[in-house]
Amino acid sequence: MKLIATEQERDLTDALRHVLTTHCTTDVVRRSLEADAGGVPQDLWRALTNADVLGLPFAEEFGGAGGTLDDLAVFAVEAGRALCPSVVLSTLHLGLAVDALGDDMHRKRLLPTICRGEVRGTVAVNSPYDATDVRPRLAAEPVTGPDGPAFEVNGEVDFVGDADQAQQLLLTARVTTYGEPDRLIGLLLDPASAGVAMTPLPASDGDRWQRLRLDRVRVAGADVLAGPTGDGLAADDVRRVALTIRALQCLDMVGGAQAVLERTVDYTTGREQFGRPIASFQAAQHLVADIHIAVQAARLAARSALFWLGRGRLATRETAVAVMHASTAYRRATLDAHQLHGGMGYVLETDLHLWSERARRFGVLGGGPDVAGRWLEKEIGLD
Amino acid sequence: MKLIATEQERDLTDALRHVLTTHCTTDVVRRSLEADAGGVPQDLWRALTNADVLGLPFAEEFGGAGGTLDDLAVFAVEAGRALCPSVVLSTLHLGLAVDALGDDMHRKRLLPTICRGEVRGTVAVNSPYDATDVRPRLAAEPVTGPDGPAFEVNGEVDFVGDADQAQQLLLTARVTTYGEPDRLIGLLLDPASAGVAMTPLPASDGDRWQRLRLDRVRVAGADVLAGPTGDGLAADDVRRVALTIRALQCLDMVGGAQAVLERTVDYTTGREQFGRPIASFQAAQHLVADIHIAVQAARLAARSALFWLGRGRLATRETAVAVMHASTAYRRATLDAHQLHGGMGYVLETDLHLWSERARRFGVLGGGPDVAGRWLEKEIGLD
Amino acid sequence: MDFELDADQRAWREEVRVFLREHVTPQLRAELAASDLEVLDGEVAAFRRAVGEKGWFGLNWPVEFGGLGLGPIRQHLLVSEFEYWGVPGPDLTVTSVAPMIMRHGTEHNKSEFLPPIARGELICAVGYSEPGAGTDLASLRTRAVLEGTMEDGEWVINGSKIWNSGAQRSTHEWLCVRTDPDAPKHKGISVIIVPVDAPGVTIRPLVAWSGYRTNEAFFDNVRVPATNLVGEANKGWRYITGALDLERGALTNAGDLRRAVDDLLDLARRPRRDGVVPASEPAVRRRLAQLDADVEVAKLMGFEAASMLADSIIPSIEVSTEKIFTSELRQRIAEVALDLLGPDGLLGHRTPDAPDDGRFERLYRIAPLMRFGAGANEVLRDVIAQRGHAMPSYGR
Amino acid sequence: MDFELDADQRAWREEVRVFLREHVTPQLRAELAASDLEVLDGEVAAFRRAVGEKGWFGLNWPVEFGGLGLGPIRQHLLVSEFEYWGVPGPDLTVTSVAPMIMRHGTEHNKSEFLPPIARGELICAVGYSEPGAGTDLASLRTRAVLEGTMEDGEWVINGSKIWNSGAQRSTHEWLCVRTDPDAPKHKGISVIIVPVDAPGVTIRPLVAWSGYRTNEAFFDNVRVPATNLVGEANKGWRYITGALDLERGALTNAGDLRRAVDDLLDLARRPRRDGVVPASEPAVRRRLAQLDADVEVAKLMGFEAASMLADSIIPSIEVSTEKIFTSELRQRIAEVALDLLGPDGLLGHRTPDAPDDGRFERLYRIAPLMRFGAGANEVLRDVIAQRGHAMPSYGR
Repeated sequence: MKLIATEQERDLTDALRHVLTTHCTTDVVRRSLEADAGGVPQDLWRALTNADVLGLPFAEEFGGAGGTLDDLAVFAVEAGRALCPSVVLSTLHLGLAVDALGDDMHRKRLLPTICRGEVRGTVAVNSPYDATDVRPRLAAEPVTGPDGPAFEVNGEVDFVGDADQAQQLLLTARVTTYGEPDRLIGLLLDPASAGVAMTPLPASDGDRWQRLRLDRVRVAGADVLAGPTGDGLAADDVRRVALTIRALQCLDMVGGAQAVLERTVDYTTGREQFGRPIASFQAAQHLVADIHIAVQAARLAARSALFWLGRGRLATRETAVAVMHASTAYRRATLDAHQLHGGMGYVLETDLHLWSERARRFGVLGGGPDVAGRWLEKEIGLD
Repeated sequence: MKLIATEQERDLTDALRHVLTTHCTTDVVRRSLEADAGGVPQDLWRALTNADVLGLPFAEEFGGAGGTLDDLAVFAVEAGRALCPSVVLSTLHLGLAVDALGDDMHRKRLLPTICRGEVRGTVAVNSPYDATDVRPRLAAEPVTGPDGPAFEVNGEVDFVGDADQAQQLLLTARVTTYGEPDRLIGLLLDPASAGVAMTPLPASDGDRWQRLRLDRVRVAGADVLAGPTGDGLAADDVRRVALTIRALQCLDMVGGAQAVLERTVDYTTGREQFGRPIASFQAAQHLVADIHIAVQAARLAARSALFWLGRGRLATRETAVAVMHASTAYRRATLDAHQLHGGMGYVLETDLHLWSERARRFGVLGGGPDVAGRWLEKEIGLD
Repeated sequence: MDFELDADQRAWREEVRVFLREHVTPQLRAELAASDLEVLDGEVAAFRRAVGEKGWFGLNWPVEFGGLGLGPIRQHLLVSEFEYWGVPGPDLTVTSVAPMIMRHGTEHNKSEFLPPIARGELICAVGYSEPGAGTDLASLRTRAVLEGTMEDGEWVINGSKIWNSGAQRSTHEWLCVRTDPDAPKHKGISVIIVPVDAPGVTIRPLVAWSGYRTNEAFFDNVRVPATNLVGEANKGWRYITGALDLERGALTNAGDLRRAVDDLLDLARRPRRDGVVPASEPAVRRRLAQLDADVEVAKLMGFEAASMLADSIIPSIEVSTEKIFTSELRQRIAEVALDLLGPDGLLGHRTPDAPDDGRFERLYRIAPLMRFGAGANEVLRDVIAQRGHAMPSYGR
Repeated sequence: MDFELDADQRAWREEVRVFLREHVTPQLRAELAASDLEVLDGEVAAFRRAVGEKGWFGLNWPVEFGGLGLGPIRQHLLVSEFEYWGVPGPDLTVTSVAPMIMRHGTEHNKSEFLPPIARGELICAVGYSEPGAGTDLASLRTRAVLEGTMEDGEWVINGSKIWNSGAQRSTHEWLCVRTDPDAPKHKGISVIIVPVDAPGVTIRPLVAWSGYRTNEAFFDNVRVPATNLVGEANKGWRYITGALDLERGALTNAGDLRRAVDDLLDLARRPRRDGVVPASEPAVRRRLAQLDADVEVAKLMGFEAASMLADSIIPSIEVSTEKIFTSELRQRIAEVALDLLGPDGLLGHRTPDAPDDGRFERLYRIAPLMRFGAGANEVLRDVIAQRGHAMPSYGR
């Protein structure tokens, strides 16, 4: 990823923006949030699949477009602009997690179905309060079943996004064996499996997380991700997946803040108060300039984080910087956009609140600026 | 003290402002800071004495003007406006401390000389980093001398303001007696006494604190403040003196910030850029409005703190609120004044920096916003 | 007023608290939590009647108009308590509209409108803004034309209003109209009181992000008696700005902020869904302490404004200062809540798993209104600079 | 440029570091600490000569003008390192004046001025602002009148300049003058290069709060050859704004900020005079982490601008953004230092007891200049809104 967009990157941006502008209007976004709508509309899903979005970062041998995390970064920004429904992102996260934590058998089984848009999925491998906290919430016990070795899994996982729409979840569990160190394993799970109970947690934006309760859920050996040597996943590998998701969310926030900035400039330029456009007031201009500066800072920080994550670094420090800037920038952009829109941005029918909700959701999920500040303290040796 | 100034308060304000405008010009302030100037000029000292400033809060029986701490609050604001040299304030603090911590013998001996302007003094009863920390830095050992019981005192005290100009210091020491609890005592000390060594600590504003080193300094029993029962001062009584001084400094900051606000409005109103007064730019107006709001907040908080301290409360919470607001307001006022003045406020000859220096000195001495934040956390049960 | 309440003021506050302890029942709390003020004949209505019976809607009105004449400090203390308890107190009709009628209304206005207002029976929605005009009220275009004489004629009204909050719960509109289209824009404005149930009035709901309902109101050949004109024709701008000043003053009471910080302090000491106690994180403690410091200042600002009113000084710059300070503080409280609660703070208002019933989630959505509404903070900053410090107008 | 330096760029940075390790001697550090740049023929001068010998003053100049032609990214990396080490690198003469001569100067200008600039022998003070005009440069009133012809005549100059920084260390003035008093204010301006030792030039020191010396410069019938005119007469406004853009770009390098935060992190881990280690306080740690996050962003902003220049894009909005961001960050670094050091942070610069020789005490005083200087942040915010987002001018 270059600091300045290359022509190729600009072309990808244009193409993705075209798809989303056409198929992911705010009407579509609103409908996807309605409780009985069944999530993201088929039309959008199909368009994204056709545009290779769901295979963007995956190798061609697994049915992907052969792109990189940098290409996915371009999509993340556009998704943020257009408020792309989160199940699209969650499904991509699932693919990334399988790609990073699974073996070729898992990749071959799952990635092609994701790339073809046949599967919706989601990932819950870290605390929703802190992306660096990958201690598993579930306990898995080795059992032997009719089909060979398997695990029986128990416990609760909170705040699993899009689980109600997913056919495939990736969770983590701890395996405790007497006399051995605990192991961390990944589990591919169909949420419709026996023993899985879901309780919806309605979010402020109308979307629903799920609280998952697993009661003696049987997971077959083929659905277990146990690392290259089979004795468990390295915590830092899981953490890199969690931070990659968080960094992608930062780019989503950058795209969203940018969209809000543009909406606000347009609105204030077209709207007169006291006989002149609101945009001609220096106070309005300085609010816009401050949003511009914050978004620019967030954009660079988020791209830098994803750049390093894409090159195999854990990049906790860069992700911390990205979260601190992106969460703050998006929050300020939306709140000051409300200020500049006045009542016209405050009523639901004018859509601005859709970005405001996304700003606060992505602002804190996996750790907001305070949490990221703690990561950074540790990284620079201040603890 | 009323929330709204009474006529009497306004009269006192006018009178004090008149004295200071006449005798405490910025030229006088600058001269008092020069290393070889010997501190505050006689002329100013005399004018303040004649205006009863040095006796303002003390009872008539001790030669005072019979005023209250509320009256001293009025002076503190005016002193801050005019950047009144700190030895004036230190001498008043000495009087307040003797009044609060001494007995009538001490009051009779010292207060009249302070009220008549014959003595300059200073107080160091708390950590310069934290006004609520009154653990003494000196150790006193009871001895019997030719004139009866006395103490021999050893140790170092850092950052003693105006000690080089003072004839009278009030310090505190710990008395350790085997088998008894430690006692906290006050010491009245002539800095010219044998065994007292001073090392100047030059401050950013050109003024000098002193580091005092006491080596077997003999303090006579009559110069010891040991509380009503003779077995030591209560820590909270000392702390109340320290917080009263801190609250008065908050009012000083309020007065200073107010002066800076007015200078800035005057400057920007008279000065044109791009063919119109700087003051007519909305960005300039909003900086001024923000200073106004911050100063207003600081003023109410500081007055409230002093109100409660004057009525016998320890008022740690109110003082914390005052410090958090006043330190921040003065700092923002001066830094934004520099922004609005541009180069014309940045060269030494235009005086603005005198307030900027005072803002940072009083901003942190005895504890700035971060330290006061810790006090407040404790007060609201967050520790 | 002193920095400390005197014995009378303390006794008054205690009287208010005794009343609230008695009347703020679990049923009232439940109705407010579930429906805000939208249940027209339920617990809120009963509570309002009880307040009316105490005479507290006219608490600050002169005795000659049926008020208690208790003055602005008592009023301030009462409103602070009501806000702290989260129950509706004297509303705009009582605190803004009625004083304007007293000050500028005709004798007919006073006798017709003040008694039912005092009883809590006449409630006004305020019709200022129009679609397309925003904060610039004076550019309003709703027309009223007099047919017949001022004694027995009728005003015929056509136009529309926006942000017509509470119209669905109101009996009347305090409506600003243009009565002289040829006069300069501030000079041809009048205020007319219009029954909401008059033929030709249509109310269309608009739902705000906060969940509150506001409205658009349409006036299509609406006819009201000529005597419903408040005061004199074409002098309405004065009445509007006077009412707005009072409204702004009423908005700056810090009671709800003190309550929000107290609630947040409680919440921060309780475990989240992940078991973590937010207050165990030092950075959270510091941010909470800052909020506490700020809300204490907001309280003092409210005392100051009340003191000035008690001394017959109009606290215009002070009220602008308070309005900016409190509205930005409210937003910061909501932001701190979001940060310390993490995902818990995103659980929706009125959903069972949300901490404190999602009160802080909602506060985040409520807060923006106070920054841009009732005089946008930018406009009020101009006021502080230009009226408070005589800085030159930049020609707005 | 990537988010990561490539092998060539890393090798270049290492070359610069090797140079600095060799030439930044304790003697040079001592002289800078004691006297800034004011010793005219000491360690700083020797260091400058060594930089000149490397050809690094002309690092970014085209080869045809005697430069190394190494491009903006190398330039950026070099300046970042120099700033991090706290030593003077290529100055305004090299980075702003010379490029304008290359772009707009006459052949005579180029041959006369560029070679001595490249050797570090010709150093310009920049004469823009005049007493009473501030940021509004175009209203300048210093006059230059041509006597004789452009070939062998002389300019006669009268007027005065303010904020004429470094004049006491310069050989020449890059002087903006009005050559056509009847033209519109931006159209009658020219730039003339004036030797500081020309008769009639008087330099009067002005001392800033930061301790730095700047100057007023007075021109009383100063005569210089007509050929000292840069480029064409009355086209100076373009040259000035071009040079200012370059100056602003040069100012936004974050090397000094990275160093300041690194130094502050060190300081925070050492006991103060009262024995307390500031970093033991959690609120301090959080503020330091925020500074670290911000300085990392500032570094990326610098990389971005250099990348754009390398792609022949003028980063005008980007440079305004960076300038605001870095200047406000610098002030915040100084504020955090003050708060965490407490009274220690008030001990004066260059006094023995001051921590880190009072570097942060001084930074507090240096920082304001960067906010109002080189385009006040308010003006640059207007630029971002109006040029970056096409918001309408409000008629400045």
